[in-house]
Amino acid sequence: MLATHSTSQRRRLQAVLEHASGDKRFKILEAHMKKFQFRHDALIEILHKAQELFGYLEDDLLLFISCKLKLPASRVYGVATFYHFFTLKPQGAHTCVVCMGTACYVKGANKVLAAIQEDLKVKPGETTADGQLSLLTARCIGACGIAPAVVYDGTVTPRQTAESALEQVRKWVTP
Amino acid sequence: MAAKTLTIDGKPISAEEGATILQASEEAGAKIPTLCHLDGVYDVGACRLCLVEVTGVPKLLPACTTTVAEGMDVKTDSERLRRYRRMILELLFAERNHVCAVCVSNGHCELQTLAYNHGMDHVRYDYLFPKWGVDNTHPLFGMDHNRCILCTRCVRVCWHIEGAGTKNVSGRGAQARIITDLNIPWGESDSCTRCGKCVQACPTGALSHKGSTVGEMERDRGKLEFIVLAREKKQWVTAD
Amino acid sequence: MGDAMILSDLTQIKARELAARKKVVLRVCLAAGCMSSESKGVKERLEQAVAEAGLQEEVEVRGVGCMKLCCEGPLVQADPENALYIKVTAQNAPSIVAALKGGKAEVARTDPDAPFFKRQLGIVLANSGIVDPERIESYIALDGYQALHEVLHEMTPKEVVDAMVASGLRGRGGAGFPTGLKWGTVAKSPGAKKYVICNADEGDPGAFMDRSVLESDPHAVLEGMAIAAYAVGADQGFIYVRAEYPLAIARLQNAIKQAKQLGLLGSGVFESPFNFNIDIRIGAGAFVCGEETALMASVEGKRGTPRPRPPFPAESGLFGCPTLINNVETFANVPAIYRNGAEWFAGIGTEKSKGTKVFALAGKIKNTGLIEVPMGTPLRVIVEEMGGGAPDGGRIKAVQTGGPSGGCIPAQHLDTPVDYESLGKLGSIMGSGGMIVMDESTKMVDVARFFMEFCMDESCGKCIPCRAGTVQMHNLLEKILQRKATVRDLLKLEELCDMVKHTSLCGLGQTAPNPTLSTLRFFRNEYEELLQPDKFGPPGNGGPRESARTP
Amino acid sequence: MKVRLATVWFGGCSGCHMSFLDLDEFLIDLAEKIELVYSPVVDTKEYPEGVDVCLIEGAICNEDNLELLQKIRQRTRVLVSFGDCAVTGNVPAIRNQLGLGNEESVLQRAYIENAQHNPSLPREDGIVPPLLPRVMPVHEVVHVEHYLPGCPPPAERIKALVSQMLSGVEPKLEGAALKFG
Repeated sequence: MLATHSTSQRRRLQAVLEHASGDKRFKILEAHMKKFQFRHDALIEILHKAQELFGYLEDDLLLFISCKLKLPASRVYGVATFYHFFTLKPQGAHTCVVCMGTACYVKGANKVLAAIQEDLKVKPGETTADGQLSLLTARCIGACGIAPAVVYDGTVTPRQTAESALEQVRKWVTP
Repeated sequence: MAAKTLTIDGKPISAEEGATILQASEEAGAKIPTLCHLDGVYDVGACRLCLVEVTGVPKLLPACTTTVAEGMDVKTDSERLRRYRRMILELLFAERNHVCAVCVSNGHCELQTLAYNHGMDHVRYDYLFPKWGVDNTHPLFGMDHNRCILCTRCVRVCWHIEGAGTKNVSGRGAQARIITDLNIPWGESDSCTRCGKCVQACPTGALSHKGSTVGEMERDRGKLEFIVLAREKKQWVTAD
Repeated sequence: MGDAMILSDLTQIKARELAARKKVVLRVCLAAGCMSSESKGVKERLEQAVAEAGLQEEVEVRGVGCMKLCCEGPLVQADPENALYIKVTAQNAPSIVAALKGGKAEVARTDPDAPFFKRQLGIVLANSGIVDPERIESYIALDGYQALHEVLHEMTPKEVVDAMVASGLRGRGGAGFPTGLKWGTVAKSPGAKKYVICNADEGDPGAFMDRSVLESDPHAVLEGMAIAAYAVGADQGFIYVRAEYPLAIARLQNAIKQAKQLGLLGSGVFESPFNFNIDIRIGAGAFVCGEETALMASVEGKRGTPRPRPPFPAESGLFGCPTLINNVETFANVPAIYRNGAEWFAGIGTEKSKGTKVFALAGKIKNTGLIEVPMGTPLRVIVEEMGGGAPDGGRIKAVQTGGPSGGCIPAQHLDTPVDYESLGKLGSIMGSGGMIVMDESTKMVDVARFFMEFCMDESCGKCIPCRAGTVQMHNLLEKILQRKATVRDLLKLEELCDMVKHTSLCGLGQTAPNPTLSTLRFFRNEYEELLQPDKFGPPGNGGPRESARTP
Repeated sequence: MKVRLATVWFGGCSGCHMSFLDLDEFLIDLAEKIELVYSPVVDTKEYPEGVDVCLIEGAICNEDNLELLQKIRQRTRVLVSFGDCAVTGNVPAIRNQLGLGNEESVLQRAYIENAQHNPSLPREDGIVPPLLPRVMPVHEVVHVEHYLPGCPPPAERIKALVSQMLSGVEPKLEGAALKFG
């Protein structure tokens, strides 16, 4: 199993596996892989599960998946970075996703986004310095009937304005 | 295998069933420009330089992945095709930092040759001047992302011929780049067998032997063909 | 999994369900739009209010799917008097329940006979807002899965395909390829293993039809897929859903589980030799995966990059096997076609575009929400009559259809009937059904830039024209907007549009120039107004150099 | 009447002009057909009016380059981008990869970090022209009639293009004569 990994990587992998043996989340992840019989085509499903469990996909986690699914590490990395839903960096304690779909855009989503960016000094895809808030944008969350929509910690909130959005996100960050 | 008869640039020819227009054209003596195609590995139809016109088909078709059909009438060259091809080449030159004057492949570069053969005397689109790095960590080879055109030949030879799977593509769109393993420096990869097939496959100066300087990087494509023939057909014939 | 289901079981479930029906039904929208306005709390409070009033025997509070007028949510409908309450809050619940015994609720209402509702014709959305999407029995009570039974026992696969051809249904994903022809090709393709895939990767920004269908009536999609699988000889199905639609995913998972428990999916469906399983695959945020070859790569766990066609998926698709790919709305049409007959379906719509089309109406329009209208309905009826025109007395300037692959139809063409050919002639496309209304305040060059940025960000990077071309086109549009461009830049932009359209590998790149081309066609003046004189350009561009030049 | 020819040297190494001088005896034939009205090799201070052809070496790197180029365009019938720096930006444009605001860091590197004697920034208002934020090929600034790539373009290639222009045919180079680098 380890034959395709380098000496340095092998050492790293051993460290990951040792660490994994004491972390329940790796057990859950491996059980999930087993459910898919460790099939290569389940890679994206596995990455979803991994992100759900760990919050983001760090290198060691990707190495673990590559090893268990017996896929080249480059392939796992290539897939993880192709899809925007996967993140390789830790996220903030809270998330704010501004929908930038067409309906939201023509109804002023760009102003909402600009206000948050300006106020919190954070760009889309980044996390505030205090680690409290990750600002993200979505290509369309399908809530066009209630545009502009913003998702705060997973809750879709309708008809947002710069003011209402700032009121919400300011609660989360240390001023 | 059944033969198909077709016309390429007005010339009637016959080709084996299952052959691509690109293969058939070679026999007809028509030289279709390609960048992502490489003999010996599967085709991806990505560079779009080999697009040809087929009578009765409204869309342009990639010669490298379209198989011949009975009675097909193919045009491999036209004013429109030449214009599109030149534009594609211009887009490539504008996309990353292709500075021929200081490139290891100057004079032996497929991109450079295609450019002048298509009358590209300048690039009309604004150069983007992105900041791409150079990976010189490998003991034998160097990778300059500034000169990469993402043809994925290196990815395919590494996977298809060598079987190592060291190289792949990360990210997408204009941010896509060739990576080694888990996006680690090439020199730290041991899945890399140091076979150098990727270097032989590269059409530009993106992959090179260490120590080569401007214009010194010449490739021996015959080596790849030799391996493919030996592996797939068990024929040890040196390509000339 | 239970014992194999037979027809009498199905009729028994239906009978039980009808017998248990209470005199009054209070339907609460629990689709994603209204859920975001706390409709779940409304439902709970209504249940409580019904209990407090001691009306449990007479009144059922039912969570349902989309009731279409999303902008006025949360919506509650009271049957049989057909009162439609809007913007309902939990506090309104007792008043609504009290009104059931006579009197009037102190809650805003809307007219269920208004054109927005009356002009609709429900085939795909027939059950939406009526059935409880979380209970399979609710679907069966409305004759659900009867079409599947009939197809399995009374028709050969070939007859099923023939009926689909006769219905004239065309793919609702965008391009409008005849569905029967697609089914026939997959059916004829040799291969022991075949797949059916439901494309639920609704990626067009401004489109939410498929989300609503999945959240409101998931079993219609499952039944449609099963019928298709029987017709083409597949035993495995996949539904590829966007990760952005968690509620749709949850309802689909639930629906699949229920259908399996009743033996409507699995092996030996309805005691026939037909086996069919459906698995869900969750997308991960890549618009290009709506393209069928990219979608298949993604289902295979790879980077979602498209590959050249041919070979078409119908011949060599998922894992190299013949594969049928249709989108959600296409599959949702299927059960009704077999329940009511192909002729019935072919009698609706226009000569070349049969049936209905669901649109997500959004943007600068009074009534935003979901509509389903017969093909051929004029745009004007949709935006002015049903949509109520622009809000706050504004004037409609254009209607955008087809998302990043479509175009902007200017107000002077509002009398265009909505069908595949007519929209195509205007340089737009039917697309999946997003319809964004724009008013006079919308800047068309900015709209073109918005869509080009979208395509640039969503380009997979595999082929050069799309990867590098969208970047250059986006930069040129940006330059025009910044008033730094000259007529030479505009020509460059047009030339690039033409090249990218004709040389890109997949639909994303081939259609990426469409919003730019269509705004250039109808709103060219807005571009030209932003251009600067070309002071150092070639002769003839109006720069002052003319006079300075030697003869 | 003799053709009024100018050559100009912007951001480049002067290699293209060296290559021009490599025309050797052709220069003598040339002298009979042209009048060299402006060039680094002649002593004219002001770019004259009514120039027929101007060969432009180098990329547009600083405000002086930009100002003069615009003046050249106003006063010249036919512009030729002469060599890779003029055609592509070439080596001088490599600093563009550093992004906006690279002017300062480039000067720091050249005149402070790498200085062996008296490290100091060359700054003299009105004498040392400020660098542009972005180095541009000539055609990004003004319309150019003909392109003569090469680093430098070999003398033969220069001869071919100049001869074509002087004999009144539309200049056209083909194939390897258009090679960059």
